[in-house]
Amino acid sequence: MKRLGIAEALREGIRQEMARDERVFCIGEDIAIPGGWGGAFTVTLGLEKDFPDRMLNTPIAENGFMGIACGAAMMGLRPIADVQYSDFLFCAMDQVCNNVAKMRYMSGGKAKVPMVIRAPVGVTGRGSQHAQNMETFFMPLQGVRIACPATAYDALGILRTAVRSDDPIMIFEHKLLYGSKGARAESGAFDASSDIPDEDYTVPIGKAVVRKEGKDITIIGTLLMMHRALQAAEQLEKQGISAEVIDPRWLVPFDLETVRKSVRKTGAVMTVEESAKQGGIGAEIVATIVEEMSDDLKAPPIRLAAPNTVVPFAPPMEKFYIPQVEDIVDAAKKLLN
Amino acid sequence: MKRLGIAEALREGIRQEMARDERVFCIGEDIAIPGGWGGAFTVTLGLEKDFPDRMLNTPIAENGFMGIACGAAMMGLRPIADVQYSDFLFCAMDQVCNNVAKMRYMSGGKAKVPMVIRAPVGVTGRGSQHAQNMETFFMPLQGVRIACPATAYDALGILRTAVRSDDPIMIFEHKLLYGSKGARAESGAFDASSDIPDEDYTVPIGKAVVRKEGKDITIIGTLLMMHRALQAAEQLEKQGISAEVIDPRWLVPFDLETVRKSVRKTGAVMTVEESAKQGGIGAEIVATIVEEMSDDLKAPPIRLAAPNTVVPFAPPMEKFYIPQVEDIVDAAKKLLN
Amino acid sequence: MSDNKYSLEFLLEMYRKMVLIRQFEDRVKFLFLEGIMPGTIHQCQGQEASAVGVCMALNEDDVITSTHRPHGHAIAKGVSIQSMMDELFGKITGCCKGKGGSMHIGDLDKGMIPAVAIVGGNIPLATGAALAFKMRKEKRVAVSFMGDGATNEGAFHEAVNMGAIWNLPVLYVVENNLYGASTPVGMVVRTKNISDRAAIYDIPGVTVDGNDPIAVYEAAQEAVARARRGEGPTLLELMTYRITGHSRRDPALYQPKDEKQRAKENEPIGRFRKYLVGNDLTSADVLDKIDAEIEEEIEKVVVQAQKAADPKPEDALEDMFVESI
Amino acid sequence: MSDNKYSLEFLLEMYRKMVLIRQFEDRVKFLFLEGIMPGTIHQCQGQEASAVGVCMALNEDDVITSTHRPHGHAIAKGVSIQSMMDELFGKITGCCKGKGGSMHIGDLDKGMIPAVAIVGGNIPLATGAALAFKMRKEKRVAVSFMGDGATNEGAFHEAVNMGAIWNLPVLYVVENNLYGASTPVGMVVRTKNISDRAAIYDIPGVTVDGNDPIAVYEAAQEAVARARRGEGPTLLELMTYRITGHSRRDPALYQPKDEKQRAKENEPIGRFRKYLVGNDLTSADVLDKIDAEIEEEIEKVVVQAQKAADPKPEDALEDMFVESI
Ligand SMILES: Cc1ncc(C[n+]2csc(CCOP(=O)(O)OP(=O)(O)O)c2C)c(N)n1
Ligand SMILES: Cc1ncc(C[n+]2csc(CCOP(=O)(O)OP(=O)(O)O)c2C)c(N)n1
Ligand SMILES: [Mg+2]
Ligand SMILES: [Mg+2]
Repeated sequence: MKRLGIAEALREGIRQEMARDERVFCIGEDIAIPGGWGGAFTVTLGLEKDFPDRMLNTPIAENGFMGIACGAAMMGLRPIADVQYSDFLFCAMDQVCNNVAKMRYMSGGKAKVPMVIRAPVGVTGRGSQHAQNMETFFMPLQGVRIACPATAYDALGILRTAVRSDDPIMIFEHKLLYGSKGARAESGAFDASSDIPDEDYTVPIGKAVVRKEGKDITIIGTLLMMHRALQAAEQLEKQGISAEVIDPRWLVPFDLETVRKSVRKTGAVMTVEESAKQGGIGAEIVATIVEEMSDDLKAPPIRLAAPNTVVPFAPPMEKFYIPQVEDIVDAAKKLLN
Repeated sequence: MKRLGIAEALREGIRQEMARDERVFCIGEDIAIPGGWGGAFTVTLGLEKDFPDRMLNTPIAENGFMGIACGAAMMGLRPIADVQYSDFLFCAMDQVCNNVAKMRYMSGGKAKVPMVIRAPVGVTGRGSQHAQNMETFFMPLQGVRIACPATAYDALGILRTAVRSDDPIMIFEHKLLYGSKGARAESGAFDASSDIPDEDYTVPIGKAVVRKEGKDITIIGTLLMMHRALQAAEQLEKQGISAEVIDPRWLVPFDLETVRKSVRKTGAVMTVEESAKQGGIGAEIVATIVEEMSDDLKAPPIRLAAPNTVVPFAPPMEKFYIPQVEDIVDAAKKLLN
Repeated sequence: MSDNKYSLEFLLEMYRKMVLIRQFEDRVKFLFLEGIMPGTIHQCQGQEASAVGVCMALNEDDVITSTHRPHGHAIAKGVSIQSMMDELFGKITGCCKGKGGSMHIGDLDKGMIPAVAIVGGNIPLATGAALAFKMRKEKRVAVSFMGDGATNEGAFHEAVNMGAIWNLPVLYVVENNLYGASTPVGMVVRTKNISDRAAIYDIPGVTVDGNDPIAVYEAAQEAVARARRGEGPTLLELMTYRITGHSRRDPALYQPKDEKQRAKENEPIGRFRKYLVGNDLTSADVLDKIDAEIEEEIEKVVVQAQKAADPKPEDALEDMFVESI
Repeated sequence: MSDNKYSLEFLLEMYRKMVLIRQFEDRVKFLFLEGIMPGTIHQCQGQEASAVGVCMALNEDDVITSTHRPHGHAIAKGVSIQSMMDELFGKITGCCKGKGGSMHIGDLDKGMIPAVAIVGGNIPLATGAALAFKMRKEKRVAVSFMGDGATNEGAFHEAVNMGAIWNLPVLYVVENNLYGASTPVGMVVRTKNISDRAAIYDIPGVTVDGNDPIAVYEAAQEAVARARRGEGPTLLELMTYRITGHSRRDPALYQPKDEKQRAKENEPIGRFRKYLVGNDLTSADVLDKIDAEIEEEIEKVVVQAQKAADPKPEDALEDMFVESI
């Protein structure tokens, strides 16, 4: 058992998986330059010392290297491809959406694409092109699975699951959750470290977790918003409202059963997300809940989200853009009235 | 007054706008090759004769020419950029999502990007990489407006609106609605022609239209699904169910008022869409309706959509994938029970 | 053409494969125009020599990737024409179980990754396959077939650059048929040869008569050998011409008549026949017999394909993931 | 460096601009390290000569696009340093009203499109601006600044190809500082010079000492003249070095010590001082005075920026569209 932040947990996971299975390799920009940073957020720091032939530093060419990873995966390797900021996935959409996601289906089930894509998300003072919660944009995509680990425990467990899976899995990580010390200290960084068991555990695909039990309202959120929801739940508790906080961990497939159990109990549900409301993750979750469990609902579900704007830079506007703990508290109270 | 199909109506509109305003130009692949096809679906056929200097045939380089169009638009021109199939927008996501959509906001309102993007959508026997209803993927994007004209009247009116707008507007057109004759005849093609007035009319941004009035249920769908909804409404009528069919025409901004009026009357609402349910357009519409007008709802809204799979090729599977008229009828009846 | 260093068996195999492709394509075109076959097609009549010449330089366990125009490559690489015809008809017995269709033909068991219909999109895949071979120290080679038009896509630049800097065993084979869809290559590329593009990646670039299967074969062999020796990629430009429309129903009016005429005279099969017969390597009768055998073979394939079972509608739900949850 | 054909005024202007950039950057770095300034930064200390040399060859109504590292280009093109400093502080008076931040600095009134933080993403934009100039028959020129790393992105290839085939008045200016983030250029580009890449587009490619503002100016002037004559783009590679970290807090340990040392000795401002004083074109005193004036100017700018008003939180909702519905 040891205490690790998300960046360290991921690094540990990658190291273990590479040691366990020589088909695993990492590919991305600046991931393994001696004297460098181990990618944009230190996750792969130093791994080139252990695996000099399996840490591939690429040119700045996201579409190219995602396609290369896809080709290598089809030939039986197990690439872990990362982009420095999830926003850069826009450059690689063709390969990810048209090839990685579809190769298996198009081949009638013959091809396998055992590939992991890692991408940091979150609104973090860098302006609108380094801020997008790109998991939202992949919700309509068929053929990939999507994970959003909010704790170091989950990050490691999900990483293991993803590397071992025969299917393509995208892991969206949050910049403010990697760790709150050293090179990763950021204004707003949040401690998401966990006690990591020594055993080789995994986090099963599509399994949500109830982070806090409650009986009055169900709050669903991932990544940073999950942590804000937990803080809001604490405050609500003080005000006599018992909130249950669900961390889906996987957006695709989505664990409807865990939500159903909760909604049966609370009858009220809200989603919280960091990107714009329009076409957001909350839309899918709310629409599904309404279709599937309307009998259990005492009030219409609400979506708390960012406004429908591009992400602004200046701190006061940025703060306004991202749902804050107080916003969650207020919305929950409004919903219960 | 004359009768035109969508392809001719768009051609007419582009021709008129180019004649009216010399800042307007077209850019795309194979759009103006003598002896060629006028793009993949004949929309720009022959325009190079009238405007030899303003019809730009590009190399196959979607990201590049979308960015070029964006740069030209910022300098005051008014590009109409098209991709041959909307699927190829995945190649151009970076320019569309990171630049076209954000330039104005990032510049604090100084930049203007008066640009039109045209893209054919629809599942039409071409396999999974020429089949995607890409409008879905742009729903989370902030900074562009999204239109889906289902008739020739609307196609022309929206085209004019889009060209004259100072903001970026994406027009998603349906392959099976371009026309049902000659080079555009396709199996499954549907006559979407209209009587086109001689006046210079436009279709205002964000205004939906009620295609058929009804009092029992509201059905919302765009493009081909709108036509299927109309056919379903006819059948329902015979079975004593009065369906109101709304064609939003614009997905962004969405005309909630027209929907509200309808739902007040019917109390029941369903969406129909051609792509996978997960993260679809129906999700956004349903979630919004639930938040905004739950008091008027007699039953939870439902989303009729394709299953959560990649688009298959073989006709029986393809037919299974796309919502059919009977599926709409069945779903409507189920909703009303 | 080259001198007499190949066995007759080899040359007839070359001939047979080219004719198999031609007849397959002609028959498919007919089925389309008759309205019997669903979907859309992009065909390679006139470009048979490049597919055959390159693939005959490959081993069975080498891998190719292809484009929206994949039939010739698939046949040359050994994908069963029955499974291809079945796929075109959307049958469950198709090489992609009816899920792919014409533009995604492929069969991993035969060393062909499902074709990619996004222009340029297959180039990174082949590069990635080559990366896998290199990392596993296998002596296999990957080939990316592409059109002239594809070399203007960013994907080309990104992938070839990585193939080069990592010295991967990959061939970038450009079938320059002078058009990208309806667009003449001279309108979108300024240099004389597309193979000139190799220089900026510091890899060899070669332009070859793509309608001469032996010339193609020899150039491919050299590039394959180089790749197997660990010396990295080659950009091979094969000059050819599409003597059919770009896709279903394209009358190709953008191609000048005299150019078309010259191209027909230069099409690889007729030329190869002349070479074989003219040099007394074989007789017209022998070749005609091959033609007739293939005709029969294809006839059978079509009959069987039409009889084959359709997938069930709900089969659409299968084959999404390896692991079901 | 070149001989004495420039007026002292011109040379001092060159010097002044480079020092303005350097001091702006140094001051901003300090403000960041102090934790006073929000966001993140990519700075251009050591690369001042390229920004200044190129922009001095431009007219006011010419247009530039820039990257994640845009401060130098903005200052060289004439964007007000007050509006830039305000933007970095996220103030409503910033050149993007606080909506852009460091990576999106720009001012269309000064001929600078908001900078694009997606590597390579600005290259098509500059090409498109040039297209507009050409279509309107204006004699204006567009410049795309980019790093060495950007030339590996597909966007580079696609845009430069179109710039070339359409003969657009655009300069592709590659500031080759030997690293893309932490990655040495030799790891990701195989040819000796990035300017070699010009050949495949059939446009001129030139490599110049990017730390010599006069050499840069002259190369840019020639390319600009060519562009204005309607003869199309030039790829200009300017050899330089970043003598600061890639971004906030980067100690740049991946840069070898001796390389860093040599680079410091070769940095453009010190070199230019030596040139000016060594050739008796001016005295160290004159230059020191310029330095001091700039220091004062920047001090004022910082004070004013800190006093400037923050945007209101709800201002986030503005500036999405020109037309409100
Ligand atoms: C990214 C993308 N853009 C456009 C198309 C439409 N399209 C299909 S084939 C083709 C032309 C391809 O030309 P080339 O690469 O020379 O191959 P050829 O068709 O000549 O074999 C085009 C533009 C596409 N499939 N993918
Ligand atoms: C598409 C994309 N990929 C990756 C990054 C992250 N990133 C920012 S700057 C940079 C290095 C850029 O190198 P170069 O083009 O040489 O410019 P320099 O930083 O040296 O000025 C990288 C990889 C990015 N911003 N955009
Ligand atoms: Mg071609
Ligand atoms: Mg650099």
